Parts: sequence; structure tokens; C-alpha cells
Amino acid sequence: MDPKSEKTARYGMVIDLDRCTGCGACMVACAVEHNVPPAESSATPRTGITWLRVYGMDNGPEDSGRDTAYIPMLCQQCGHDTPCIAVCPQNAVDVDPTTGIVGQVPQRCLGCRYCMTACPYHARSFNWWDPHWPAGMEKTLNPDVSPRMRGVVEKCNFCHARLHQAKAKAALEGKRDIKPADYVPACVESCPARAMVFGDLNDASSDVALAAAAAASFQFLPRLGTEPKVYYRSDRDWIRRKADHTVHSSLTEAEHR
Amino acid sequence: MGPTITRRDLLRLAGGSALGVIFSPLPWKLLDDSAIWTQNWSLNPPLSHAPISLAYSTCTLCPGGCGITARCTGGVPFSLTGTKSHPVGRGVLCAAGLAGHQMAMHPLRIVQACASSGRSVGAVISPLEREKAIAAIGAILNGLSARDAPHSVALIDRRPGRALSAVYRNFLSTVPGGLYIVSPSAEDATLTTLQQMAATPAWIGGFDFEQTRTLLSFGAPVLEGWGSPGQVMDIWSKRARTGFRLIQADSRPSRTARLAQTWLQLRPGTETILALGLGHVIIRENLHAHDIKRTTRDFAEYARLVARFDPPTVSALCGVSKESIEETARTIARRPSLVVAGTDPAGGPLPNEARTAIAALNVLLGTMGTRAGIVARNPLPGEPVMPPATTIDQVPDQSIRILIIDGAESGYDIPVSLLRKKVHPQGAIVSLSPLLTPMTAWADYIIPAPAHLELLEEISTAPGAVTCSYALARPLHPVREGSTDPLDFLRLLSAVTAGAATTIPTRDAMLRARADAIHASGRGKVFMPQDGAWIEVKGLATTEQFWQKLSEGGCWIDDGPAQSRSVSFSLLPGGNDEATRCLALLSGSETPEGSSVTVMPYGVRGATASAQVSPILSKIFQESNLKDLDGTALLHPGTATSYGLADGDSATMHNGAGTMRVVVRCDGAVLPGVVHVAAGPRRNNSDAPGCVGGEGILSLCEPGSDGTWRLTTATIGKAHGSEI
Amino acid sequence: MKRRTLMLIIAGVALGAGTGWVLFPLALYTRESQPVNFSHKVHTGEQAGMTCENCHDFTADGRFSGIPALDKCTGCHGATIGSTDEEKRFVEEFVIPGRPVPWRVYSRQPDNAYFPHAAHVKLAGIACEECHGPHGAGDALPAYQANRLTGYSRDIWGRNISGIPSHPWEGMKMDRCVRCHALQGRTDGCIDCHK
Amino acid sequence: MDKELIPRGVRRTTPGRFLLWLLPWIALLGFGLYGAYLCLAEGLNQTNMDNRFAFGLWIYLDLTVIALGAGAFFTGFLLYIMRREELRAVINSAVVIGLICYSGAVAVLMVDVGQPLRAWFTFWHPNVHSMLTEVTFCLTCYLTVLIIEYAPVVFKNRKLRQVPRFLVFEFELHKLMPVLAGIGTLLSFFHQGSLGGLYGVLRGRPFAFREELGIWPTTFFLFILSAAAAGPSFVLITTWLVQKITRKQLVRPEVFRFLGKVSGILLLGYVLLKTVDTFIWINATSPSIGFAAYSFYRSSSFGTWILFAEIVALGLFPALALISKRMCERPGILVAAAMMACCGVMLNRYVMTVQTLALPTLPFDQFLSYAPSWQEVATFLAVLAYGMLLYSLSFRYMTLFPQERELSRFPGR
Amino acid sequence: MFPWVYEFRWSAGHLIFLGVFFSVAAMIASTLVAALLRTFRDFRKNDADAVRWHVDFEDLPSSARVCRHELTGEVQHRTCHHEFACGTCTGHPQFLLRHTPAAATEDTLYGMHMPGDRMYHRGHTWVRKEDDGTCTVGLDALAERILGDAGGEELPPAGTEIRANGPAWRMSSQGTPVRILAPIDGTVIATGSREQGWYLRVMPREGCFAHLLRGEEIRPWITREIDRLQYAIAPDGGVPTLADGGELVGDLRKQSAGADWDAVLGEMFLEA
Repeated sequence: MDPKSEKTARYGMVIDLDRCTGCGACMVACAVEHNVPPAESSATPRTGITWLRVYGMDNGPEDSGRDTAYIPMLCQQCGHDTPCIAVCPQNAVDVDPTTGIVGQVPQRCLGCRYCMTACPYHARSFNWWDPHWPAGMEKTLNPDVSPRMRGVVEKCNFCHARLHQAKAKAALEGKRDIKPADYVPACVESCPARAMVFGDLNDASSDVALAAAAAASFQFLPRLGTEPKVYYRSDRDWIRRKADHTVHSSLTEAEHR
Repeated sequence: MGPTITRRDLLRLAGGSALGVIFSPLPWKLLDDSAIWTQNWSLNPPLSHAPISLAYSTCTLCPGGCGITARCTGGVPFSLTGTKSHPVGRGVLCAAGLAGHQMAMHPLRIVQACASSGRSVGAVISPLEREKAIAAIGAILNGLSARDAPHSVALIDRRPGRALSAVYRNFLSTVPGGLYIVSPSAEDATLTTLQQMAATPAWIGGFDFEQTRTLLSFGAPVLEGWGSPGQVMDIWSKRARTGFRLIQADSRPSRTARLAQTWLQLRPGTETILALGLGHVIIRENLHAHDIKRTTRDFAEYARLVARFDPPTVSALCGVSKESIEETARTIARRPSLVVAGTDPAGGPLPNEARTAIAALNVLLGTMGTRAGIVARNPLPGEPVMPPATTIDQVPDQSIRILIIDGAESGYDIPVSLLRKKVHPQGAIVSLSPLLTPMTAWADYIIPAPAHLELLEEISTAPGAVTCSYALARPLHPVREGSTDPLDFLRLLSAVTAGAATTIPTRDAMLRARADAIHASGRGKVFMPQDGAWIEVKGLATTEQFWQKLSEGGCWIDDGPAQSRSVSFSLLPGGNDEATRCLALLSGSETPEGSSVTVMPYGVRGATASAQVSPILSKIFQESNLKDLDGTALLHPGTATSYGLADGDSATMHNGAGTMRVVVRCDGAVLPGVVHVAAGPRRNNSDAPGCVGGEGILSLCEPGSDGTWRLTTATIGKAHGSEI
Repeated sequence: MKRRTLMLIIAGVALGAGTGWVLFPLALYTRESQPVNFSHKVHTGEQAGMTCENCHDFTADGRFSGIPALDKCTGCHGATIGSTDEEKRFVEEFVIPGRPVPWRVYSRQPDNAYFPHAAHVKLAGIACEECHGPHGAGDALPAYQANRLTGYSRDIWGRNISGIPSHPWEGMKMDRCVRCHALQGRTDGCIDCHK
Repeated sequence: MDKELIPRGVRRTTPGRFLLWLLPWIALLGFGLYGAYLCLAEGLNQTNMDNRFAFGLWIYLDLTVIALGAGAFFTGFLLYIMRREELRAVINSAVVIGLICYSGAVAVLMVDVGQPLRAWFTFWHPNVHSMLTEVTFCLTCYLTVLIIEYAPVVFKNRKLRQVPRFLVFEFELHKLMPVLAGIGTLLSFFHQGSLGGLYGVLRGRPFAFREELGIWPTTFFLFILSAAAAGPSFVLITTWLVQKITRKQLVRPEVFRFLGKVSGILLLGYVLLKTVDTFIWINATSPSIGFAAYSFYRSSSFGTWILFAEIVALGLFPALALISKRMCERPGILVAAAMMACCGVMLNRYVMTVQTLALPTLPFDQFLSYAPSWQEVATFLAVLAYGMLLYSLSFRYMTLFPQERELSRFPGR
Repeated sequence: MFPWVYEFRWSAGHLIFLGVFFSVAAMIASTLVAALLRTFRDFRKNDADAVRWHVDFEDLPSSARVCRHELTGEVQHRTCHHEFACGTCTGHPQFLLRHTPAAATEDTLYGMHMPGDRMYHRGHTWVRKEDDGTCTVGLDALAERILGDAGGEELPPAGTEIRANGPAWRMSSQGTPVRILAPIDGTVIATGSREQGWYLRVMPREGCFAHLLRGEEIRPWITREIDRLQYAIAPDGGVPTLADGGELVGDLRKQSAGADWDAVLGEMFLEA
């Protein structure tokens, strides 16, 4: 088959921080979709497995400190100098050339956790425990996603299993390119505030491409030059100011920390 | 070279065979296979290879009634999503709902009748044959006689308005001293108050959110699970376009308060004062409805009362600036606007006078019965008109001999201490909950009902909705062996009870009766989840067809709100003594003495201490800091240091009612001297799923005379010892 | 090098090689026979004349059904239609009680491997035989052999213990996927074939 | 029996007392192995590492011991390539130390990774752009080299040398030592470097990220230099310690002075380059990705004093002390300076490992802290105990210090 | 890792990296193989003993490696680097040209019978040329004194080839095994015993006597040997000098029982 006939996409996401209420639906939907086991009794926010995590951020003492934004942080699918890829000793991380999705293969992963130290967005989780489901709950696992074993790193892959199914569906009709509606990640699908837009950034007419191009949209830590494919948008400029970490802000941060 | 084998010979042989093995597949394939073994990790559960199918149902975790679309493999659901364009759910589910399909496998699931050894924390719960348990309950029931009157056989219905509720009431009507108790849901708080204020008793109302522009909420968790989440989220996310504006009057830096455009952080327990203060400004600046004299009966008295609540006074008492009080009053006077009183899922309802004072604002602003305000709602066809149910605080202490707690979740907590106060020492508590919640752990008998999505259930009108709705929750799991349908429980119980002669309907019949009544009314239309089509009820010839549509996952919606009849209200239903109670507030509430702090419990709807959530919600409660685990204590950093506490410390809180262990979380937005303690899910405990801790913070909250427990005082200090 | 030494070493080599080539496979794999001795030949032959797709078809969402569920069989075998005892047994043991047949799948890949039949059959136009061999013509089902260590069917590695296929269709390991995809000039990411 | 294993003409304590000395270490080893076992059997939840502190005590330990173990390669380099014969007096000891450090590091790494059974994937599917791949390859190769270098020391044991094959093999191997020393130097050069690169390449960690020189970040070269500087100092310290513990003279004083001088010169070079690098980092690298270098030092316990300690107090001072002839005449100062030099390098590794991860990157991050669990510490102690045992045994039964015999017989000569 | 393993990329980085790795691996392997081959070669040439002597000699303290020409005072300070094989020494012939060693003047040194008609080996054996062209090999008096009442001789059977500096025979002195170095190359034709005063009768190879000490070299050599013995017995020089009044004390063993005799024997018989 000729790869050229397959459209190369650049899947990306825009998250509207003015809509997000931090309800956590996306986190649960994500965990259920990807067969992430429930926490062990001694798991903490620092040892838990969350492919997507919603952080709270307020505008800090220099402003009123009363305005709060909830920030869903998932793998930012860095498009350039992707920090995790270069460091993995055995090619367990790579960019899917046809979708731009940064893939992590737990079956190849050695569990050295170098990629976690490399990731500025803390978007990766390590399996500190053997996966364990309460009796009977393992029957409710998503058959399209293989559970990970102890001792490996995992992260968001834009619900790649859903892309698999969308492609299979298209293939059955003899098509190579999928219907955008057939491929929607679980978090986007579940968001009660409809704060997330997902799609192909290459397709200039897509909602996501337009939203990403909009003035109010921005990326986190853009100066690292990793060119995330996950964008955020907000009309509150204190959020944009903090997201674009500058020498000035880093100093004021330090002041108040 | 003799025949004797020397060590050297053996070495040569070994060396040779080593060479031979190396040139065979053995070592290499073993290496490969060992790697494959680590890659598919046989310890992981195998995945299903059965075909994938879709199933439609309705969520019953709270009264919201969101539509569910379930993806199943081999008939077992593995993921839930909100049914697209569902009229009630709006195509979304909350965090708890998304994991609803796992509730049937909850580690704290009870699948056999049990009896408890006592009512103390950590009492031993041992299995008991169901018939035996019911016989024992029946024996107590029969043993009741006029001698130990006044006594009551009470049932708490955590989800009133169901067909099942009616069956409960019928049953209770036949047993001596039968008492039907409800725990109203938060959305009702304002509406029930308005009902009491209304001249026509059977006045049912709903909030017309969709149209309203300004929502003033007194501590209602509007953005954290209120009404049907889909609807609220829809309104919220469109606010940039519609100009919807949320003003939150809340002492706690709740998510709603933090996100609201305006956050009035008032001192704990000063809601009444603030409400009256707003009334003052409204009347002073003549912002009230023009026909106020006609729609109210005691405007004069009210005006006289609020005259005392001028902004400077109110500001001094509430800690809200004079300007923002006036500003708020003016904002809500710009209609369409709504004022709602909140009930915290764990902190419980506001005191009576607060609820009236807040509800009165709606009357004052003339939002009653008008578009975008609080509009009258048609009753659900077939819903029997019954006298208002008792609320728990109206029951005399120690009068209940048998207390039956319905298993359904209202999403709101009741402190066990409140119930305990009402139950007679020799009385028996029966829990029908399928899960070992703290409340269940405290019961004497447990007759577990089938779990969420195991039983054909119904979900009618979401609280606060302007139009009624009705849908069936189709089971997605088979009923687990050993659990008992509440109907069967009633049937078995009445069989062993002398007096009770009612016939308990079958579940199917019970629900069909409702459906038939709706169909008979000929009102409304049915939404079909499969294709999102709408079907007029009139278009459905037979009741059977209607029933068919419902059981396919259809959701019936009534046509628009009822014609609003003009109703007149009393702004001070309590009359003079209510007025005096309010005036008493002006003298200011006594601040807790020296070492102790004001404690306010808080929770998330459906995820309070008494409601178990799926273990996967550990993602938001335990594995991230998004929401607070049970026993998280929010303090102002200053307060914390003054008690020698730091962020992350474990501390003990103590008062007359009890002692509890908390984990300190410092938050600059908390008012000094106040501690907000989470009553929420506990951390997963895979090691000992059966074990149940205390009731958490609610065990410290002694319900007051007015039946509220949202405020209490306790001492806090660094915890010693390691036990949590 | 004394002659004796040489002999000893040669004997050792023979011993080691023997273990690796002969005993090892015997120890590594289990042998289980299928619940029903299904004859593809009978079904695909002229009297029935069915094709692969008749039983191994796709569902609407593009998934491959793999081994057909019992109802597929019940369609024809609602009652015994042939004369063989095996069919009789099949009908009595499975069809009538409606008990699903616990087939052991020769070509079952690990859970972490994703193989879309749709793409390979519909788009690439690969014939079933290219991977599954001409078992459609087989009269009896070979014994199912599982690797004790990995739990996979032996056919994934290939019948030949050395891993060198003795037939073009033998072996379903990743190397084979990669080789073919390389020939197609495809550039895949890991997650294109791993789930 | 024991007597026949001890080299002729050197005094060793009685078997009883030797056993007494070993016992605590054996106990410690047992304890440590239990901790390691827990981590392997139960999973890494036994440690206090977490998703944010993904590298902990163990990685720090690896960086440190490998830096200190650099003595092996550098002494070998000077002796066999640079022909500095005076170092023959300590080469065996240096080799043993190197072997201990490297094998220990590899062992700990095997516990540290989540799926040790997949370790060989790194060789089978290497990502050659990863610093960790470079480390893995070099470590394994160099460990092999060290084992080969250690073999002659073993074969020359009094009992083993009776076996002609061993003796002759040792003799032949020894003649080829320069080749191995050369390879060892090459390998060490690369893995010491790539250990530095490990952090230098982390563009997601502004504190560690450094500009690239060629294909490697500057930390690559700084690590090589600092390791080469610390190595001889560590050999010096250990030799001195062994002398103190055994109350024997094992090498001539000039050997100490020479080691000190080498260490000093390299350290001085390191300090200079480190200073330059730090200035570039503060003024260019760090700001360019949006972080003011000072902010790294404002937050919490890691103050600028760390920079001072690392570069001046434990860098410049010992370097000068080690270089100056007059100072080195006084063994006390010499050893103290060597110790300071080692501490300086250890501090550098600590900062690289811990501070890098403790500092926040996202605006809503907090400064994090981490304390190892007892299992982690135990595993660490196991390496220590293993080293002690291997060294003690080697010292008792093998000739680690060829000069010892003569010095014990003809003191002063 | 290899071109036939998937994910192998024909990129410069890959090739360089793996190239370096493979060449390093190859070098390590070949070094090992080389060492092994050389070992086998040595055994084929059965040089094992030569190697052993070489290694032992390397380990000898310089005090034990004093050149014979230093002994005679022809040169101030000179240490042997030719394993005492003066035949291979370049300096030796020149020394001989300048000065031929005089014959011994006395037969008794420090009260020990050290006849001048014999040639002495550094390993404290003597060689006496017999008229029939054979040589008699025995232990010199100092050796006898050091060994004390030694026994358990394991003498090589007649016909054994012995090589200079290789092991000639073994004996044990109070439990400590001692190997005695052969002074010359040759074939053993008869064995004696301690009582007979000689141990071996050897048919020597032609011209293998160059390295043996003789004549005037004997006295200074013995003097230094006693000196070394002194140190060996008491490193700190604690015990009274062994040679009092020109007489070596009677029973060394009794005289200094506390000494590490194992070390002493190793020292004096040039065994590491």
C-alpha cells in the first residue's frame, strides 16, 4: 500500500480554560477508557497513575488570589525536540509519523523513568504497583486497550485505540482516511463543559485548527521549544502570562513560593 | 588413556555440551520468550474478545437522571458516556456517573443479608439468612403495642417521588405508627420553602435556568453537581455569549465560589443577615417588583424587619463590604435573575429563617411564576397527591422502634448522630443499601438491594426542573445472587407482620402503572437515544408501545411548564417570632471561645462519606489534589500556624460529640478561624475492603434544634501517634 | 589435542545440540486438542461450498469477528444434518444446550498487539491464506500447542523451533509484520500496531 | 589453609579477627539484599520515588560511585599509557575499587529499573541518541574490562599461582594490559561524559539543561573532568584509610603526593571550566528558555551557597591545596584536600540529581522534596557492604600493594 | 543492533555508535583470545617454569637482585634485570674483560663450610663439576642452617630435565614447603640425600654455568645474604646480630623462633 495515499494528520487539542470547572470527569473517563487500575491504598497524588490530570491554579498573591483556573494537563504531544523521545534508551517512545501522536509502548519500556525526568509537563505516570482491580471489575476492561504491567511508564496517546477503530471502520468501506467524528478522545467526549476541542491541526478548516490559531489560545512553556500540539485558551491574561514562563514570572514565582 | 573418567573429562564434556546448546535455539528462544512473558505479563487480566454492542439506560446515582450510553463487550459494560443530545443529561455524565458501571463490582458491595453486632464504630457484621433477618424485624414489629407508644416504624426515603416511594407509603400506612421520612435534595430547598410561603399549598415550582441571566446562590454548589449537571454546565459554558452571571455567597472557597464571576465570602452562618440586607437595599432603592403589594401578604412587616438590616450593619456582621452588598442587590434587581439557597451535600441545609429570607428575595424581585424565574410545574401524571412527608427533625427523640433506610442515594449526607438521636435504644435499624457505607455499617440488619444498574428502575423529574420527565434505568448487569429488591423485602416483611395486609406490586407492574398514567395523559414526547428522534406520546397508540419506547432507553419529557397562576406569598411565614429570631441575629453570633475553631463540613454530591463511589474515582480524590479525600481540613495558613500546624500535617479535631483525625491543607482563601472539613470518599483500601471507619467529620456535628449541622465548633491540634 | 579429548567434546556438542533441538520444544509446548474436530474441508468443499468470509466476517464497526460464535453454526446445525458422530456430538454438547464452543485460537495475538483485518484484507487485498495458510482445505484441526512460558499458540513463533519458517505463511511474529510493512515503504509508529 | 592463601612475607591478622571484621559487613549485605529483594518482588512502590521524583537515591549513588571509581581508569591510563611507573604501587587497589564501584552501580541499576528482564532490549533496539544508551553500553563494556583487569590480581594469589596455567595466563594477560587500559580509558571517557549528558540534555528541566558542544551538552565534558579529578583523590583516600586501619605502610609517600598532584591539576581545570559554564548558563542558557537562574536558588533549601560550596569551597580550595608542594608535604592536609575534592564532586552529582527534579517547571508546580525509603537506603548499603567485603578479601589474599612486602621488610628503603 | 533486527536504521549516528561498540567489543575479545593463545604456546614450548621464574624474579625486592659485579665492588650500585642469566646480560662480558674474578681464598665463611671449588646459585645451591663431565648439586651451608632439620625431600627421578631457575626439588622445613631452584640446565642421572651431602647428580647442558657465583664473589654475596636474612627474620632489627665474632649462630630457628619463617624461607629461596 502506498503511504502517500494516507493523509498525514497532526492531531491536536485546544482546551478552553474559561469553560473548565475542574469537575474531573475527563480524568475518570480517561482512566476507564485506558484500563488504568484504581489507586492502591497507599497511592498518593505523586504515585498515582493519571494520563490526564486537572491542576488548579489561582492568580496568586500579586493579584487578588481569588481567581482560579483549572488546567487539564495531559501529554502535550510535543511536536519538536520532543523531550521524552530522545532520552528513551530503547525506542519505547516515538512519534507516529502519520498522526504526530507521541506513542509510548509499555511492552518495550524498561522502566528506567528517564522520560519522566525529561518531561516538563509531568504527563507521564509510572506503574509503581502491579495493576489490581477489585474482584469482578477486570471484566469491565476496555478490550481495545491492553493493561500495563508493573514497572513501566505510561501516558496519554490521544486515545489511539479509538483511532484504530475509526481506521478499521474506514478500511471496511475501502477508505484510508477516517471521518473526524469517528475519532474523539474520551476526555473530549466526556467533558460536561465542552471545554475541549480535538482534531487534525493540518486540516485548516477544522474547529481545532481555527481555535488553535485564535488570539486567545496559547501553549504551556512555549519557550522550551517543544511545540506542544495541545493548546489552551483563555481570555484571562494572567493565565496566559503564567503559562508563558518568562524570566520575570519565574522570579516572582520564586518570591512567593 | 584408561577407562577411568577424570574430572577433566567431565569438564570437557560439559564444555562441549555448552557449545552444542549455544548452537541450538534453546538459549535464544528462552531469552525471547522471557521477554515476551514480561511484555504480555500473564499477571494482567486477559481482555475480552467478544463482540462490541451499545446499550442505553439512565443513571440512578443521583436524582439528576442523565441518559447513559454504555459500550459493552459480550454484554458486560466497559465504558459509559452521556447519551448524545439527551434532554435531561445533555449528553454528559459527571465523574461519578462515568464509572457507574463499576458500582456493581464495588469492593464494599454486600451480597447477602447481614446482622451487626452493635452500633459502635467497627462493629462486626456477620452474614445472616435473609428470612431469619426479616423474621427478626417482623417480630419487633409485631411486638409493638400501645404500651410503648408513642412509637413509630419509620422509613427514610432518600429519593422521594418514585413509584417505589408510593409503595413505601402504602406499606407504612398499614403498620402501627408508620412514618414516612424524606431527606429533601438541595435543589428543593428553595422550592419547598416557597411552597410553605405560598398561599396555595400544592404549588410545585422549578427554576427556569435556561433563560435566567443572573443567579445569586447562597452556598449552592451550582458548578459542582446541582440540578442535572449537563444543563448547568451547558449554561455555564455558554455564559460568554449569553452573559449569564453567577454570584456565589459562600464562606468556603468552593470550586463554585472560585469560578463564580462574583464571590461574596461571608462569615459562616450569616446567610440570613446578608439576604435581609439585600432585601433592605432592594426596598430602599425601590428595586422590588411593582406589584409586590399584590403578590405578598406581609410586605409591610417584612419591610419593617429589613429596615434594621442596613448595609453598614450587615457588612459588619457578614464581612462582605457595604459596596458589594449594594452592587449585588442592584445586579439581581436587573432581571431575569434567580436567588437560590444552597444545601451542602455534607453540610446539610441552611436554617429555616435563612431559607425563607433567601426565598423571599425571589418574591421581592417578582421572579415568581414568570419566564426565566421560578415557574410552576405540572405534576407528574400518576403521582398520587399525598400530605407532605415528615422531615427527620420533626420526629420526637428516641421514638423510632424500627428505622428502615432506603438504599437509593440522594447524593446528600445525613449525620448518623441525627438518626441515632431519634431511634429508641431497643429499636432496630434496617439498611437496604447494597454498599457498606458508614450508615449501613451502623445498622442492625442489612438486607442489601441490587446495585446501581442491576435493577429496572425509574428516574422522574430532576429536582428543580421546570418540566417533568420520566425514564427507565435499564439494568446493564444481572442482579447479583443474594441481593434483595426492596419490593421483595416489603413483601416478605408484610408476610411476617400481623397488621400489614397490603399487596406489594411487582416491579414491572409498579413501573408500568406510572408509564400507563403518563401515556394516558397524552402529554409530552419521548426522546429515543438510538437515533436522537422525538416521538409524540399522542402518536403512540397503545400503552404497550409507550412502555416499549421507555424500556428501549427512551426519555419522556412533558410539554413546557404549566400556565403560571398568580400565587400570593407570605414573606415571613413564621410571623413575629420569625422576625424576632432574625432580629436576634443582629446582636451577632458568639464567636468560638479561645482554643476552638468554627468547623464546617463539606462534600461533593454523590461522593459524600455516606455514598460510596467507584474505586476509580481515586483518580480525582486520592491520586490527584483535584478533590478532597475524607478528613481533609482546609485552614487559613495563619490559623494553621497559630495552632502549630503546617500543610500536610495530620491533626486531631475534638469536641463534645467526638474526636476525628484530619489532614491539614492550607489555603489562603479560607477565612481565619474557620476549618472546612471534607466528608468524602476514603482512600481505596484493597487490603481490607470490608473495613469501615467512623462517619468522619459528621460524627462531630451535633444537629441543632433547627435540624441543621452545618456549623459546629471544635478544638484542633497536632495529632500524636501514628494511627489514622 | 588427544583423540579422547576430541571425542569427549564432540559427544558433548551432540548432547547439547540434541537437548536444544529435540527435547527443548517438547518441554516448551503443551498439546491440547480442539473441543470439536471441525473440518474446514467439509464446509469449503463442493457439498457446502462456503468461503472464509461466510464465517469469519466483519462487524459493522470494522472489527473482525474471528472465530464465529455458536449461533453461526446453529444456523445450519440447529439439528444434526450430517452423518458423522463428531457432528452429532457437537450438536448434543454445544448446540442444544447453547454452550459456546471453547475454541483454542491458533493465531491469537497478545493483547498488546493490534491487527486490523479490515486494513489488510480490504485495503491491502491480502488473501487469508497468505497468513493463515491453506487450513481452509484441511480436514482435521491440528492439535493446539501453547508455549508454557508465554502462553501463546505455537503458530505465532512458527512450527519450526528454529524460527525459520518452513512455509511462507508460517510464523506471526512482529518481525514478519515489520518486514512486510518495510516492503510497502510504510513508516509506522509503535502504537500503530500496539494497543 | 588460610595461611597458604595469604601472600608470602606480608603480615595479616588472624582468621578469627578477620572474620570478626567481616561479620558486620556480611550482616549489612544480608539486610541490604533483603531490601533489594522487596523492591524486585513487590515492585518499586517499596521506594519513596514517585512520578515527579522518578530518579532518587540510587541514580545519585550510581553517578557518585562511578565518578569515584574513575580512579581505576585514570590510574591505569597514567601507568600503562603515560608510563608513570610510581603508580604501579596502587594500580591493583585502584582496579579493585573500580570493579566494586562499577559492579555495584550496575547491580543497583538492575533494581532501579522496573523491568530488569528487559535490560537487554537496550542492546537489541538501542536508541543511539539517548545518553542512557551510551551509559549502558559503556558501563557493560567497561565492567568486562575491569573484570579482565582484576583477573591477574586474583591469579597471582599465592595458592592460585601454583597452578601453572593461571600463572602463565596472568603473565600473558599482564603483557596486554596497556591495550585494556586504552580501551578502559576510552569507555570511561564516554560514559562519565554521557552520565553528565544524561542531565544536560533535559531541555524540559531548565536547571539541568546546557548548551551543546558538538553533539554533547557541556555537562558531558565537565563530568569527565570532574570524575578524572575525583578518581585519584579517592584512590589516595582509600589507600590512606587502609594504611590507617591495618596500621601498615603500603606505599611510599611520594605515591600519595603524585596522586594528589594529578588530582589537583585536573580539579583546577574542572573548576575553571565549571565557572565558565555556570556563567554562560546563568546569562544565556537559562534565560533563553524563560527561567531566571537565580529563581532556582531562591526557592527553598537550595540556596546560592550550593554554587559556592561546589565551585569554591570544595573545588578551588582543595585544588590549590593539592597542587601546592608545601601543603602536600603534610599528609593530614593532603588527605583532607583529597576528601574535599571528592565531596565537591559528590555535591555536584547530588545537585544534578536532586535539585533538578525538586524544582518546579509548570507555573502551578510546587517545590518538591524527597527522602529515600529504608529499602532504598538498604540497597545502597548493600553496595557499600559488598565493596567492603570484596576489598577486604582482596587485600587479605591478593597483592593489592606490591610495595607492601618490601616496605614491611626494609622500612624506609 | 544488527541490520536484520527491526528498528535498525542506516543513519550516521547509528552506524558510528554501533561501529565503535562493535570494535571495542572485538578488541576486548581479541585481547582475551590473544592471551589464551600465548598461554597455550608457552605450554607447548613448556616454558611454564621459565615464566614462573620470570614472574617470581619480577616480585623480588631489589636487595635480592644485586648484580654480581656490585658484589665484587667493580661497580657502586647495579641491580640485575636479566633474571640472573648473566649469559643474556650485555654488561656482563665487558665487566669480565675488565676484571676476571679471583679464586676464593677461604673455604669457611662465618663458620659455615662454603668451599671455593664450587659454584653457587642465588637460590643457595652449589654445583661441583665432576671429572666425568657430570655435576653434583647440593644445598649450601647457609641454606642448611636456614632450613634447620628439614625433611620430606621430593627429588626428581633420574631422567628428569631440569632448567636453571626452574624448580629442582621440593622439601619442607617444619611444615613449610620450600622449592629449591635448579642451578643449571641438564638431566638428572642420580639422586642423593641430605645425609650424603648432595641431592642431584646432573648431566649438564653445554655452557650453562655463566650465571653461577664463584671465587671472590662468594663472600660478599653471603655477607649480603646474612644481612637480608637478618632483616627477614627481624624487620625492625630487634634480635642480636646473627654473626657474632664472625660465627653465624648455631641454631637459627631456636635463636629467633618468633620470626615469620615462611616469609624468611620465601625471601632466602627467592620464592614469591
